[in-house]
Amino acid sequence: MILSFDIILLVFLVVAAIISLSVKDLLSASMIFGIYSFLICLLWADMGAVDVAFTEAAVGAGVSALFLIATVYNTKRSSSD
Amino acid sequence: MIAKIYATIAVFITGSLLIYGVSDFPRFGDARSPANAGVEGGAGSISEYYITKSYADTKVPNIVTSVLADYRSYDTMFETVVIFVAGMSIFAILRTFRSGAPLVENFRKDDSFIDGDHQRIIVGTTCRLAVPVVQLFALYVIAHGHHSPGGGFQGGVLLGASYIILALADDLAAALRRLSEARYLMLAAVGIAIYSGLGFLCMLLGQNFLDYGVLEAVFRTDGPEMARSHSMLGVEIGVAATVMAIMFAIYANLASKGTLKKAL
Amino acid sequence: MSDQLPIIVLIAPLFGALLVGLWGMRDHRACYPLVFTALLTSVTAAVAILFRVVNHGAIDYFVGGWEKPLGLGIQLRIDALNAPVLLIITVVALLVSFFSIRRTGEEQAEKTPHFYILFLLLCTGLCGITITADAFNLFVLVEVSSLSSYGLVAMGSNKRGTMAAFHYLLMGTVGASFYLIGVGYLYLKTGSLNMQDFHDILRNNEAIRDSKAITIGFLFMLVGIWIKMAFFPLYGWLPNAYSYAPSSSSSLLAPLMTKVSVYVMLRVMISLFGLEWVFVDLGWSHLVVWLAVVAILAGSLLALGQRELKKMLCYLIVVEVGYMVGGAWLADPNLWGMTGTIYHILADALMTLALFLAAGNFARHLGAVELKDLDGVFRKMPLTSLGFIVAGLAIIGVPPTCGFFSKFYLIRGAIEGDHWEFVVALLVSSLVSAVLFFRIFEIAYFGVKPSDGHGHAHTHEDAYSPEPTQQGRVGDLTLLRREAPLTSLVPLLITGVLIVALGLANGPIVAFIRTFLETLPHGPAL
Amino acid sequence: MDNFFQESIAPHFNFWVYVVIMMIGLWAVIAKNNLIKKLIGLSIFQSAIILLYVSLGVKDGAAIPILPHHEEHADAAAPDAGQAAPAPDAVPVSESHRGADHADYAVDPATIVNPLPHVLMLTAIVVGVATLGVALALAQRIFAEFGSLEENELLIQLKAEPTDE
Repeated sequence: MILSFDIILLVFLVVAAIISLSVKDLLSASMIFGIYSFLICLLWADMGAVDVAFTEAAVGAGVSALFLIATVYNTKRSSSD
Repeated sequence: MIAKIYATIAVFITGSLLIYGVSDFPRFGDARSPANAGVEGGAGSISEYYITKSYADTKVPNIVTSVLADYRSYDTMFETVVIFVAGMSIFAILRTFRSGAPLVENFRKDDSFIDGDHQRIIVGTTCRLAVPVVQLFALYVIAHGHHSPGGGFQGGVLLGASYIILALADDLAAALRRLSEARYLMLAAVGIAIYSGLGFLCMLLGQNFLDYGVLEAVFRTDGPEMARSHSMLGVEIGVAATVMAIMFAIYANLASKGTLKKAL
Repeated sequence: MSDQLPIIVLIAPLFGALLVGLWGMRDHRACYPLVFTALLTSVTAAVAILFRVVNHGAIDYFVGGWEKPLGLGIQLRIDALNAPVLLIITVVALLVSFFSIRRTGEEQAEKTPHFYILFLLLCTGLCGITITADAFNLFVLVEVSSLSSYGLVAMGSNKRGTMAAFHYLLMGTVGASFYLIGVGYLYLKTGSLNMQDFHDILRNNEAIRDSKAITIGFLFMLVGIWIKMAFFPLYGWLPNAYSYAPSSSSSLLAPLMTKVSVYVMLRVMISLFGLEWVFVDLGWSHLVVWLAVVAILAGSLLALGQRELKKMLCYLIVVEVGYMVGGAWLADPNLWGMTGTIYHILADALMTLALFLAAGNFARHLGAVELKDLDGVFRKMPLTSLGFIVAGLAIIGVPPTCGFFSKFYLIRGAIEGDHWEFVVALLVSSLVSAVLFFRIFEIAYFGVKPSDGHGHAHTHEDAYSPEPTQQGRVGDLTLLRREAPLTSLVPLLITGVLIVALGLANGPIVAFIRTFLETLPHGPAL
Repeated sequence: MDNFFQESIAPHFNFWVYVVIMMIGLWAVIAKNNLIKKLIGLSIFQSAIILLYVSLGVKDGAAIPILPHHEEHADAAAPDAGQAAPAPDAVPVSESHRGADHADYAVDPATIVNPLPHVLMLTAIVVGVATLGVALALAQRIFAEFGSLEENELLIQLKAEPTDE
C-alpha cells in the first residue's frame, strides 16, 4: 500500500472518468472507459485486493468495454453530448 | 437543460451528505478500525476470525476464495444466478428469430478498412494462436483459485473471452459452430445445477444447505476440512461454466443485434 | 427434513428454473408443468413455515452450518413479520402462473421458456429477500429480482415497454447502489453484516448509536429502498414500466415488487436499527409522515387524470405505497400504524393482483387499453368485471374486504399518534378512489354515452391482437358474450375470494402481528 | 487551511475521492443526454462504491489476504520457498509466526488485509457487468425501434404518437 502510488492513481482515475464522459465520440468514450477500468484494477492491486483486481481486469476492463464497443458498433457512433 | 439543473442539485445534496458521513470515518488504513478489528458488544470481529481460522476450517490458503465459496457461498450462488438472469433477460429482450430487427444502417459504410483482407490474416492467426493459451490459463485460474488470486468468475470470464476472441478473429458463425446457442444455454443451466446440486447434496446428507463438511463421505477425505476444500473446487467449476456460457451469450447477442447471424 | 423448510421455499423455484432451462428449452410444452410443481412446492413449504412460526416462534437457519460467531455465515430468519409476506409472494406467483398460460401475441412463442425462467427466478429473489437476515445478501437478492423484472418488463412487443424498462433499470440500479452505500457505512462503523449482530452492537455502544456515519447510512438505505418502492418523489419509473409491460409480467410485478420493498423497509427499521432508535433517537417520523401525505394526495390526483386503465392502476400503487410508508412511520404509542402497514402489505398485494389480472383480461380479449374502451364490458365479460368490482371496492375500503380493515388500523394508529394530516389524506384518497372506480363502473355498466365519442373501440390488432371476434366489430353494442378463457379467469376469481377472506379473517391475523410487535421496545409511551 | 488538510482530508483521502467519483457518475446518469453515456456514468457510479468498500478494509503495511502456503511438515528453520505472498511492500511474515506449530497457523490479523470487503466486491463487480449487459441490450432494442439514442429525440417521438400503439 504505497500512499504516493495510490494518490497518483486516484488522480488519474478522476481524470479518466471526466474525459470518458465528456468526449463526443462514443467509441473513444468506451475505450477511455476501458482505461478507467484498468486504472481502477491497478488501484485494487495496490490496495492489496488481488482477487478484486483480477476480476476487475477480466470483467471490468475486458468484457464490459467490449460490450460497449459492440453496442456502439451496432448503433450510432456520434453522441450529441 | 433542466436535466442538468436537476443533476447538479441532486449531486450537491448527495455529495454533501456523503462527505458529512465521511468526516466520521476511521483513519484510512487503520488496522484497529471497527471493520478490521471489530467492536466490543457484538459477536466479535468476523474478519479476524476469517484471517486466523479460515485455514484451519477449510485448508485453503486464499482466504478470499474460502470466504467466497464456503462461509458466504449462499451469496456466491445468487451471484451466479444474477449472471444467469442477465443472460436470460438479454435473450428475452434482444433475440429475434425473424429475418432480423429493422436494419438501421450503422456507420460501417464509411470506414471500410476493417474488412480489408490483410486484417483477416494478421488478426486471424494471432487469435488462433492466442485462444488455446487463454483457455489453458483460464483452467489454471479456476483450478488454482485456492492458492493464488483467481477462481470461478475470473476463469469463467477468460474462457468466455477465448470464444469471443474466436468470434472476433473469424466471424460469429465460427464461434457458434464450436459453442452453439443450444449448448451454451444448457451449459449455463448446468453450471448453476452443479452449484446448487452440491448444496442440495449436503441437505440430503442431513446438514444444512451448502454445509460441505458432511461431504467427507462422498469425497472420502480424512476430515471435513479437506471435504470443504474439494467441494469449493466443485463449486468454482460450476460458477466457471455458467459465467463462460453467459459471457459468450451476451457478446453473441449484443454483437449481432440478436440475430446471431452477421456480427462485429 | 422439516427444519430445512426455509431453504425449500427458495430452492424449489430455483431448481424449477434450472429444469425449465435444461428441459423446457427443448420441449416448450414441458415448461408449464415444471413451473406449476415448483411453485406448488414453495406454496406448501410457505404454509408449513407459517404454521411453525405461529406455533413455535421464529425459525433461525444458518446456511453452510456456520453458527458461532453470529455473522460468520449467512443466517436466514423467519419470524411473524416475514412468514405471512412469504406466503403471499408464493400464492400470488402461483395465481399469476395460471394467468400466464395463454400468453397470446404479446410475446413470441419461442421465448416461453425464457419467460418462465425469469418468472421463477423473480420468485426466488423475492422469497430470498423476505427470509434473509444478512444485509449484503439482501442486496444480491434485490439485484436478482430487479434484473429479472427488467427482462420481464422489456419482453413484450410494445416498443414503449423497452423505453420504460431502460428508465426502470437506471433508477432501480441507482436505488440498489444507494442501499449498498448504506450497508457500507454500517459495516464500516460496526464490522458486522448480520442484522441481529448489528442490532446488538448498536444497543450496546452509545458512541456508535449517535455517530454521523450510522445516521447517513440509514438515510441512504432508506432512500435506496424508497426508490425501489416508488415512494412519491422517486416514483418516475413505475407508471410506464408496469403499464407498457406485457400483461402477464405486469400482473406479477405490480403486486409483489413494491410490497416486498415495503417489507425490506420494515425489516431495516425493526430488526436492523430497532424502532427505539428510529422513532426516538432519529426523530424524522413527522417529516416522513408528511411526505407520505403528499404521496397519497399527489398519487390520487394523478390517478384521476389518467385515460389509460393500467396507468391509473399504477398511480393507485403509488398511493398504496404512501399508505404503507406513512403507517410505518406514525410512531404511535401502541404501534397500530405499524400493524396497519404489515396487514396492508398482504391486503394490497391481493388487491393489486386482482386489478392487474382484470386489466390484463380486458386488454387481451377486448383490446381495451383506455377507460372509454370498457363500454358495456359488464355484459361482455361479466365474471372478469365481477373480479374487478370486488378489487375496486377493496381499494375504496368497503367493509367486508381487506382494504377496509387496513385503512381502519392505519386511521386508528394515526389518531393515537395524533397525525391528523394522515387521517385526512386517507379519507380524501378513499373518496378519490371511489370516484375513480364508480366512473369506470358507470362506463362499464351503462356503456359510453353516445354523446361523447361514437363508442368506437379501436382495437389494437398489432399491440395485443385479441382473437378475431366471432361476429362484426367490437364497437356495435350487440350482446356479445366473450368471456376470458378459464385459465385467465380462475386466478382472478380466486383472488377476489381471497380478498374477502383476508378481510373477514383480519382478527386472528392482526392478533398474530400484534404479538410480534409487542415484543419490540419502540418508544417512550408503551 | 493546513491543519484542515492534515486533520480531515489526508487521513480520509481515499474516501473523499470515492465521493468525487460517485458524484461524477451520478451527475452523468441524470444529466447526460445520450443513453450510452448514461450507462458509462452508471458503471462509474458503481465502481465508486467498490472503491469505498475496498478502501475500508486496507491496513497499513498489510499483506494480501493469501496465507503463505506452508508445507504440512514445515520445519521452523526452512525459509518459505518463494511462496511468500508477493505483496508490493508487505512486511514479510515475521519469523515468530514461522515457529508456531503447523496445526493452527497463528497469524496476526493486523498484518493481513481484511478479506471480507473483497468478497463483497467480487459480487458487486459481477452484478455491475450483468446490469450493463442488460442495459446495452435495451439500448440496442431502443435504437432498432426508435432510430436514435438521444433522450430528447426519444421523448419527442414518444409524445408524437397517440398512446394507443
